[in-house]
Amino acid sequence: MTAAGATLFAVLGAALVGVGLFGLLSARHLLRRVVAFNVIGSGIFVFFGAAGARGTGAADPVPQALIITGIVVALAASALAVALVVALARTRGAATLPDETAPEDRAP
Amino acid sequence: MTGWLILFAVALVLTLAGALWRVWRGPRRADRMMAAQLVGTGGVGVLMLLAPAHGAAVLDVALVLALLAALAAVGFVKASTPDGAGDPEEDAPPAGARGDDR
Amino acid sequence: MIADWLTLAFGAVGLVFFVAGTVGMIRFPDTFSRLHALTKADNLGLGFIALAVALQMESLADIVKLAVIWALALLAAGTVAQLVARAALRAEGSEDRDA
Amino acid sequence: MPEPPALPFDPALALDAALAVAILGAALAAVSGRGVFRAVVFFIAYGLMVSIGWVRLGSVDVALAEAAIGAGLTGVLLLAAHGRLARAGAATDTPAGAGRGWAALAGLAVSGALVWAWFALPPVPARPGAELAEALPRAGVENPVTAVLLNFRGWDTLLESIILLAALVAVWMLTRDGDWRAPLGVPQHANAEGVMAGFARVLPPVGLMIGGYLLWAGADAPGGAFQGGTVWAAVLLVAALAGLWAPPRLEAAWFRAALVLGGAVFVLAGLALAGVGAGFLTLPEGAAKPVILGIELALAVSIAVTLVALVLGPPEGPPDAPPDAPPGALPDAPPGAPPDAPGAPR
Repeated sequence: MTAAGATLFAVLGAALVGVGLFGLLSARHLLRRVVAFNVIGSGIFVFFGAAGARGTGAADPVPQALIITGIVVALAASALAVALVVALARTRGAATLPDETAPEDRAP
Repeated sequence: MTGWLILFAVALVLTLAGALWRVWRGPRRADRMMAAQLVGTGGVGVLMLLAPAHGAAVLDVALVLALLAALAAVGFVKASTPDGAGDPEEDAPPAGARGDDR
Repeated sequence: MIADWLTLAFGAVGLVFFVAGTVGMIRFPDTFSRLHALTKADNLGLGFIALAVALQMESLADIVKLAVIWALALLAAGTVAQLVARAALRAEGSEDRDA
Repeated sequence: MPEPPALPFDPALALDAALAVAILGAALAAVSGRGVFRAVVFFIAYGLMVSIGWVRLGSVDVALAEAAIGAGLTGVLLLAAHGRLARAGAATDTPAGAGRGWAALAGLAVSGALVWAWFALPPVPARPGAELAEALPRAGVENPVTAVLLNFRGWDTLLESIILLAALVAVWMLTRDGDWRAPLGVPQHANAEGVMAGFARVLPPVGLMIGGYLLWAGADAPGGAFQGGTVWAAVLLVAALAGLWAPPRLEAAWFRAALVLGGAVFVLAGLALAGVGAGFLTLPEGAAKPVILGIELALAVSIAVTLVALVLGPPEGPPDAPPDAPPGALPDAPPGAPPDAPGAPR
């Protein structure tokens, strides 16, 4: 991988972490927060992968192995988060945290 | 030769940008879902074009994408049925079907 | 080498179909015409690209793999178009415009 | 017949730039604007494009995992969740809070810090991964990523298979009292002659073969237990969604065995190796390959079953099971439990 290519993906990874953080902090709907959190996670993986791909030859296998493990665990964590959001929505009638619900769409 | 193929890949990625615009515009959910399907097919095309440059193993990635391209749409279609677990081609859900929350 | 020229030709034709599919998806007036444009055009485009790349592959296994990939993409596109169109038809009445 | 002319410039950087812009655009669209469904669909498209990014980064193993997880499981998981929220009346997007300005500032700050950190990284060593390169011949497999995952850092992979199990148990803790004996997830049904059922009959055999191929190829080419197991999970999910395969109940013996198979085989292999004096999870050079493939097969089976169970979600029985007389629920719900107690009747 060329140095310029690796830097491009590193900047992409950094930007994705920022975008995900923006989404996490600004979204109030919980499913959107799960999506934003996944964007942060994959941004970190891209940044880490770019660091591993700086060498002239093939990408460094150790970061690749860690990232593969990370991707699978990130899915498991997202599945748990989604199950929690659905359970909360069923009891409250709204997929937002109690203290953040706008008055007009609070459950009847 | 691989340079030309990568140039084609650049053009394909630009068509993906067109698909992303449709995901944004919509207006209906079916439009967004079909645009995501185009991103999938375009992705398979880009991966094919990268195979000569990055090695034949890239074809395995294209194989997995092509195999699983329809899953998101199956998930979408099921979620849009009345009880969320049916099939749009079913006339009436069978009696025992579990209605979701009232 | 004739294969290289053919690769360029098939690749270009494949690209034209992809662009046609995307333009159709952007320009067509309603959901169903977009669905139609999408499924037909970009799968044909994928077929030409598979052909173009196959000419560059040495081992037969890779060429067979390209054929399998295209077959799976066709299977997926056909299934998705049918199911999504049916779902869109049934959701015609209800308000599913919310983003 | 002259050769076609070579390109005057190298389009590689143009491809990476176009891909980066498309990926960032999809991510931005996923977190901004209104609409939960649109955010989910953008995230699905985002995952597909990131797997192409991994190919450009020269990490084909990661691209395979991202493709299988992104295309196969994330979409179904989020779209099914959106459907459930919609039926619970909770899918309409609530306008973002007042703190958007601060959120944008925080995002920019973190991105800036990461970019600065990138340029502050120590220069690339002369031969990156030199130690691994010279240890690889003794690893028993040629694919360095599989060697790291299953041999040199087998400990991480063992713990990871246990983490998946922990996430699954946590998801099951959301089961409502009356539903413990119900099969996993919501009972699915489809038109037997319909396109969905037809698709679900064709895909699984092909998927099981491709998953097996990825698992086997993982020894000396990109692939392995994670990628194979994830493809298996995806096609098993299609069969379940079309009602062709009935998801098991919690107490199904084969199901529980399949869940713990990966972790158990891993630990037993580790202990056996410690027993023969090689040390826990240190694979002797001669027998490394068969041990790795054995562990990978068990791991792939466990990953497939665990991911399907995670995406299907907690067991949900028919709604009309009377709350205070659940049909043999394991933890007996106290009769007349207060309505808003967790696990309260529907």
